[in-house]
Amino acid sequence: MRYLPLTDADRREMLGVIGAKSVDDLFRDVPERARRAGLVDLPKRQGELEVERALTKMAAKNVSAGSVPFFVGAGAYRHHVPSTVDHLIQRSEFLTSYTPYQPEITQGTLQYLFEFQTQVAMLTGMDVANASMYDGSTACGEAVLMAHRVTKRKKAVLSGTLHPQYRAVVENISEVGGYAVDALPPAIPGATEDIISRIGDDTSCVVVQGPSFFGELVDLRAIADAAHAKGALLIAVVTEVVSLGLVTPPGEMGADIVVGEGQSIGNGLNFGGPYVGLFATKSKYVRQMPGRLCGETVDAVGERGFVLTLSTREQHIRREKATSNICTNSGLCCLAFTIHLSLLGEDGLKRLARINHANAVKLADALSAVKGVEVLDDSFFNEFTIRLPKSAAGTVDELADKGVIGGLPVSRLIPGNASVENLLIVASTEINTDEDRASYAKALKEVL
Amino acid sequence: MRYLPLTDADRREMLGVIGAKSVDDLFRDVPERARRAGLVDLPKRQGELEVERALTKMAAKNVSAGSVPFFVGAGAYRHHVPSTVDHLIQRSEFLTSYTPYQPEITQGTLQYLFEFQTQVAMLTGMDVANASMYDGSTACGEAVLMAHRVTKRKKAVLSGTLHPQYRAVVENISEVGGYAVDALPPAIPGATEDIISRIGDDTSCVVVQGPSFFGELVDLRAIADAAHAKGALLIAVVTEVVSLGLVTPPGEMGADIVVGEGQSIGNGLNFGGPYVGLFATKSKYVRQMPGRLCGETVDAVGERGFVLTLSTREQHIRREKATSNICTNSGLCCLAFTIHLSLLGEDGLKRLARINHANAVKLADALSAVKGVEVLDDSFFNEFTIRLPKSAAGTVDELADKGVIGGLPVSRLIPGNASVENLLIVASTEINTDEDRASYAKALKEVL
Amino acid sequence: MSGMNKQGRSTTPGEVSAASIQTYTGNRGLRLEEPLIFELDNPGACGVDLDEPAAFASRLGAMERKGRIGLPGVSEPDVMRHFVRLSRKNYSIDAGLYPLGSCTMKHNPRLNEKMARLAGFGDVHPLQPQKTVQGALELMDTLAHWLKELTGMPAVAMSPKAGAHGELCGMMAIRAALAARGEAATRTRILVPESAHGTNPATAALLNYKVDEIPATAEGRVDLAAFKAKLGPDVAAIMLTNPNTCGLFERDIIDIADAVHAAGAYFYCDGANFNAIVGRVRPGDLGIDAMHINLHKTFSTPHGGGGPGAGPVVLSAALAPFAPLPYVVHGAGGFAMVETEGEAKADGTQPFGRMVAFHGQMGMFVRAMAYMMSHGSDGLRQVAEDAVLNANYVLASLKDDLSAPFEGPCMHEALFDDRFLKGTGVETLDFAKAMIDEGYHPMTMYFPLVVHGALLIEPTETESKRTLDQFIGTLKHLAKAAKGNDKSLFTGAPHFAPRHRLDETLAARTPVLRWQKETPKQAAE
Amino acid sequence: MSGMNKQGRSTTPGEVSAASIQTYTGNRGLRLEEPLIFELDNPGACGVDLDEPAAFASRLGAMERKGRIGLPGVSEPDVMRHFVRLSRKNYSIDAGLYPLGSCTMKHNPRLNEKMARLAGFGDVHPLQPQKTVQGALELMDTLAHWLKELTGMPAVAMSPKAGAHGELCGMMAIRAALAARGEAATRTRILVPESAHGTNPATAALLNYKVDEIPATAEGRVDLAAFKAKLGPDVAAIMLTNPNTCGLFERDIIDIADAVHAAGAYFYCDGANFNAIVGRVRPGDLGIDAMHINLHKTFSTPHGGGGPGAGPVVLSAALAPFAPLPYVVHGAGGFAMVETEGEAKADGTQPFGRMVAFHGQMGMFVRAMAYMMSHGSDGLRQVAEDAVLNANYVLASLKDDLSAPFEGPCMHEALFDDRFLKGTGVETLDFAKAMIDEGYHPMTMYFPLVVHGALLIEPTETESKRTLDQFIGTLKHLAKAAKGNDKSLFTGAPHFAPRHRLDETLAARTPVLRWQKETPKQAAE
Ligand SMILES: Cc1ncc(COP(=O)(O)O)c(C=O)c1O
Ligand SMILES: Cc1ncc(COP(=O)(O)O)c(C=O)c1O
Repeated sequence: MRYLPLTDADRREMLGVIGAKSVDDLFRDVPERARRAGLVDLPKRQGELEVERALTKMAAKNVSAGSVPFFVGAGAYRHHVPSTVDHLIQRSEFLTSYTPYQPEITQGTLQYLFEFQTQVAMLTGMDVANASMYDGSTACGEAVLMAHRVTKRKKAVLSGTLHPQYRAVVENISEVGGYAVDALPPAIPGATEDIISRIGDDTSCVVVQGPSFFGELVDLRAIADAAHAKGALLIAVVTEVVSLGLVTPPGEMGADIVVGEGQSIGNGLNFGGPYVGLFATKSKYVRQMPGRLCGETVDAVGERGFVLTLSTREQHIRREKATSNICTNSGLCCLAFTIHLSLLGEDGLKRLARINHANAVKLADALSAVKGVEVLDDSFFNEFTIRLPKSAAGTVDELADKGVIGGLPVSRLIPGNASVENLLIVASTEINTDEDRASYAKALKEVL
Repeated sequence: MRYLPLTDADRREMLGVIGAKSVDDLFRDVPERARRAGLVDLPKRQGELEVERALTKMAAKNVSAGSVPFFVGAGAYRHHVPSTVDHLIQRSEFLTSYTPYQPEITQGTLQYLFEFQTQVAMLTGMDVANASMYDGSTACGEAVLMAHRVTKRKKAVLSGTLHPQYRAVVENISEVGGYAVDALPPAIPGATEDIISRIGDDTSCVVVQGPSFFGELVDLRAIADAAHAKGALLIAVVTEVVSLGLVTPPGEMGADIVVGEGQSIGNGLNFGGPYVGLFATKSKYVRQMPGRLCGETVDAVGERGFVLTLSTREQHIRREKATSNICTNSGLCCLAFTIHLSLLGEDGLKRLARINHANAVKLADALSAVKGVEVLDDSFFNEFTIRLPKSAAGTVDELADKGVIGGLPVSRLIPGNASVENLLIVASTEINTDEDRASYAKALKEVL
Repeated sequence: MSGMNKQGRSTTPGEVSAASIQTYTGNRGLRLEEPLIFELDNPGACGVDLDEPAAFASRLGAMERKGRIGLPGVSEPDVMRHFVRLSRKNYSIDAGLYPLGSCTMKHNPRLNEKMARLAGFGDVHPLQPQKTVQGALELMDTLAHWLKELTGMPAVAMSPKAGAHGELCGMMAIRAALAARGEAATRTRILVPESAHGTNPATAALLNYKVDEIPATAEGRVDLAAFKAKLGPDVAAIMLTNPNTCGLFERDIIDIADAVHAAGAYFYCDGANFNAIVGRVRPGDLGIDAMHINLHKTFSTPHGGGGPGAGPVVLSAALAPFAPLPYVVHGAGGFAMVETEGEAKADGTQPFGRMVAFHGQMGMFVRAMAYMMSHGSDGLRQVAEDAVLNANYVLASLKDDLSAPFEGPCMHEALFDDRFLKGTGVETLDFAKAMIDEGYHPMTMYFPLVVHGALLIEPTETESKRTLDQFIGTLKHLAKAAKGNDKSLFTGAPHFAPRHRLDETLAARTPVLRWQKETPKQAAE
Repeated sequence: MSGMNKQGRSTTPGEVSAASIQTYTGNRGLRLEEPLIFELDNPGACGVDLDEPAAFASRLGAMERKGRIGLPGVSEPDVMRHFVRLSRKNYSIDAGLYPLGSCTMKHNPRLNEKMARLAGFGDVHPLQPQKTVQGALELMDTLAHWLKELTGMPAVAMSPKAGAHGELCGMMAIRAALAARGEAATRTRILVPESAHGTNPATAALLNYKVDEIPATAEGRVDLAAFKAKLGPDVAAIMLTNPNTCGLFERDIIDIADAVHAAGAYFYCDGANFNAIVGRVRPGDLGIDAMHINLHKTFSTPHGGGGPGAGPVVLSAALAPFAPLPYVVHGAGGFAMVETEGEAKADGTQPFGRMVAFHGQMGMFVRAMAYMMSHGSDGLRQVAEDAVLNANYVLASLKDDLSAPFEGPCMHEALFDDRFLKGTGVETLDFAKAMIDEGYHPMTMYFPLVVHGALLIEPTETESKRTLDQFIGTLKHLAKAAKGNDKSLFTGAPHFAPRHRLDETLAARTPVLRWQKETPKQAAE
């Protein structure tokens, strides 16, 4: 087998050194009745050509986003990732190294993590950020737990702006932890959500997403003030991190913790993962943060270097007293994020964000020109919600048959709610052309 | 522009240091009337996304070999190249380094060239090989010139087994150099070529290809003896290097110089280039060889290392007295070759060659079962010639319309020769499945 | 024994003087220094070309960001060089042996990378219509089938994002099963061996469980009697690693399982070490109820400097109904993803909830699938055998030079302790850092906690005998040097790495966790 | 000036003692030794999985290979590690400045690599039916159009495989044109400046021409008077590099062209240095008849450790009809490749023959096309301007520290000579090797031959001012050290590279050009 360097001759020789008769001998601690003599019932080894052929065939059964006019967002966005990014993250030294436990020979990883933390802090307008969580939704769950630790309270108030699957993740972790969740109904654009009245003296945190699940921009200032007045923290959620190139960052609006999904920068859609969870907060809360942190220091001869630090928050040191059980995180996705954002820089990110916004405005114009279609969002970044004259799920299905992937029917994530039945969330990033939008409008007209 | 690091501020500051008013100032040595004020008439800069879109569209207009049952060979072969190869050759340190003129910081390149030379020598059964030529055809031209230098004669005899475009290259370089070429007619399988009678006292070399352009295996022994008897060299040409895993190498049959196309190992089809020319010979002729050579040595503390050597054969030292004008060669393609062959190793190469041969035999069986089709080659490796009941060019065209790329009509390379009009050269490598062969036989039956 | 024909000549004066040479740039040949990306800022430079959109009516309302973000402007060539230089400061499996115990640092085939990048896998959105992602669902379903076959378990939850997340998932399933029996409130204790990985107790704590440590025997295994004594009606589960973190197979595992079940509790197995037994032992045959599988260990998805991973959890029949959303089903009309409670109900399951947005680590699934298909049932069994053989070879070869706390045979990793360094003045850490100079990544140190100064070596099956022989020779050499009171190799090691030993105390005492344009400290310098 | 916050602390004893430490493995931290692939042979190991074909009747006749080839058996992980380790011994543009004069080592965008790997370009056969490769032909045609526009020339031969091959092609076209006039036999002399690259005289010699050297002026340019004196009815052509290899624009180039043409000869221009003028000066406006363009220089296709490149040749109207086979035409039915003399005749051309099998370096064409489209007309002009600006900045900054033989402004490269080292005991080569320790690839040395101890620096336009400033600072530092009689930096340099200075004399005296299983020498050891 091509990945296995030992030959039969090697195996014999090594068994001799060990003093074992056979490999079976080495498995003698396995209870007899659990030792399997034969092979499991699966196909046998295959060469590269055969594996490639089979998987390529499977992949071809999917409609890839790049092959059609494509308008789905809702927490994962198709952006153009420069070729430099994918080249660099495949370098052996990045791809095949472990968590940087030996800093002398992992300065490469450590330095990019330090850069990542800085970039995330800058984007969110916060003091510090960690070296990543699994994704936005789990980061959100961790943020709620952290708020409970900081405030020593046990109840989270979740805005209806929050992505329904993020809400589900928070509810799940809260339930097993014995924490309360007060979740508001979906914040369908148009109506204003009164979240402030839900904040009480037992509220540990308020969780608000902006741009909202429905695409709307959300001003956090009043909510932050109200939360702080009650001794609660404001957790801001950002699922489209490119928006931070154009939209006021949560840190400037009083957020105490900002969590986000970083996939949009540097990472592909990948059918949902791996993505990269962003987690930023204020300096004063840093010792309550989950996840790895990389810090600056010097070496024995005074040269600047980087190390993992404040590990006493982490499971490998603190075990059941750790701030989280996270171990493996999203290292390589951070790297992709950091490289892409380095390429963009200040000017590039801002321009990219403006292009996204311009494209979404053009899409809103194109779709609202279709009879029966209404754009609900007053303000938005690159995504918004439209009301259709009929079921959104059915419409998306019909659009797919016409070769247009038209967005997310809200009912897919919020089932059994009549008020969202006809709502469709659509996104337009820099990848969409005028032609794409025209195809969409045309197809939509046809199916309505 | 993303590839240009200077900003306008940088430019101003640098002009100040230089003491120039403007960049125009730096171009003042250009004759006035040749200075262009405006831009040339071409499109302006574009982002990655736009370039990628345009080129992807262009690429999509081609039928890629992997997307259809594919049977063309004739000097370029579609083999499966392991993913490791393409990953490794893209490593910055290989891809973006220059010719190893500073051996202390290019040992990576030098060592693989040394390994490449060894592999080529082993495959061909020769003493030494150089660090590559552009491709097989130019290597063939260089071999003829080298034979002239060695023998101090001026006439090459070219067998009809030789690829017609190789012949054209030899004829071209011979003509301008003032050398004679005696080229035999196409060696269509079935008839025996009498090349020995063409060897005279003025013959510098005999050039024979095996497997021949038509796929036939060629026993060189008698030709070698005859050539040597007249003081001429035997140049053997191999266009399908995988054949050397299964077929007696030219070095064991008396060849003095072996040239070949190395594309089959490690390198893709690339519509004809870049490929990698192999060049091997006997030790005694090494100082007459063209191209770079890498040799073993030691460094100042006695550690083994590698350097470019015997450079006094080359243009940068010897100028008009050099053995060739070659400078840039096929470095990275050598690397691909060396990696792929390292993966294959002794067992892998031999098995790959057997698979190729088996597939070609199966194809011959499948096609000869089609009425009116005759396989001409008595012996072959992975390629052979069939005679059709009608024009091969027209047949290939019709097959293409049915989604089968069926081979090379000999008339494309040897036009205006009635005896080859109906001949088609077909190849089958490890990439072809039984299904591919069945599709071919079926389509062929339909169009004949 | 460098393998090169070093001719034993003594070093020239040129080399000896090298240490005294200070370069102007701080570089040393191919060892290149590199500032932070922020320090490369050249305003106006940019690594992308994007056209400013034509004028349009903004829909941002009052929410437009004002002022600078602070991101540096750097051209593409400079960004490329920055990260290439950083990469060159890293060790990697591709460069050499990386024998981190418990981490299974095996070869990462590039075929897997290529497959994960097929547009049909890499460029599909988790929420596009299911009929447009039938191949993706098929891949998930196929991978699930392989995992179930290999473990002998009836179900698998695919969405967990890593091992620890899988632990959380498995424990949540256990909690849900207990809740369904009405025992969630009464079963509040989790038994965890001392030798457990930190994620085990941390996971239990996240569920508000009380962690109760089980002691180990002198043989490095669970003390069966002590364990049984701890069982009771308030025990929710045991979390046991098998093979355990000492690299040993828990001989009594079936008895343990029986006892756990008899006590009405569940058996969570930490499957991080599945590599040792894949294809030879099926956890389902051991009585396990839940086990996560680190695809980034056993199934070779790359570690990527810390992640991403994937931690699918196989589940027993008792726990299967409680598996979280989403999951894939295969019906007449093709594959479908069950994403909501309503759909689950119709499907007859009772998911405990959702671990994560979307469906899990698809990119890792593709890689793992390519890896599994490449090996096949025969190759995977060979994986376990060679992994165990390699570890035992290291153990047998070094047990007289280092000190081994437990008897062999071991499974996939060989555990040593620091008794052999006693009295030498060389610390475990010094020993490890000297390995860096020799061109190796050190083994896992100070874990598991059950032995003093642990040195846990996991070679994996993708290392050749030749590599192991050089490694063994090196460790013998270092052990001999340490015992011979030659501290020169250890004091101040590593001598040849991009950095000398780093001041971790300083880092923790005054944390500098991000770059700042001008910190007072920097300004003062 | 390492850019890092080195705090000026003195090195610890640990570091000072490093030089005396000999590692067991021969490795030094991340500097890893690696044997030859043949020395890794482990018979039975294999890096591919291929199934033995089912039994079949061989058609090999008596031609089956017997015996071992001698190739080593190595698993995939070991092959991967072997080449990764080798790579790490190389310098590269991606790691740092690579200022090799005449080589135009600029940034190689990975977009180009990606585009060249699209199946529609990378996986098409040169001889599949033309109707199935319309996109490939379109790409060649589009690239040809760009090259013609940029050079102001009416035709281009695309097939040459590199610069030297392009020279051959251009000179063959000239010879064909002369032959068409009946002057091939009488025009036997080629004028080549002393400063020419070695390929120029070597090319002329391949065509059996007599090479006649034109002297240079004290200003580093062609001596116009001497040149005119050499013209005569036996002159076939001049081969002139412009900008020339001293990095200077040939001011009299139009006069030269006029004189050449008046003498009935042709003007071949070596276009290796086109990067200096692309978008600003069109060779067609200078009276040039043929010029090769190194796509691997000006248009950024990667050098790949020595190749592959591509050397298309633009041709004047006088030479265009003689361009070699094949070439692309665009008719009503789409694109077509003219491959045979018959087709060419029908097309009204008289190709001189064929340079190569198939159609040239398609892989390089795609990369160059992506590069050109990315820059556009505006970006390409900026390329020339920034390349020239960077070179002049280096020249101006260093002319008082090193010694410059000629007055500026220079074009894309700055030429220095070794007068500044006179009397220091430091040789040009020592100086260059000390640069390696500082983290730089040295500049081109000892070329061009017209100045003594030439140091030819071509920074290219993809280097930032920051990089140049550090480079300039380093050279000033080294020059000062040399002049200050501090030889420690130079003697025995490089000190920090993977190898010390290599014995080239030994290599040439007793050539060892391949590995042998057992050479008598090795056996004796
Ligand atoms: C024994 C053990 N359990 C659990 C884990 C946690 O897995 P992950 O890092 O994937 O979260 C690890 C990882 O190091 C481990 O070694
Ligand atoms: C001035 C000059 N002419 C010609 C060449 C030859 O080009 P190539 O190496 O592409 O054959 C070179 C390459 O180094 C060169 O610098």
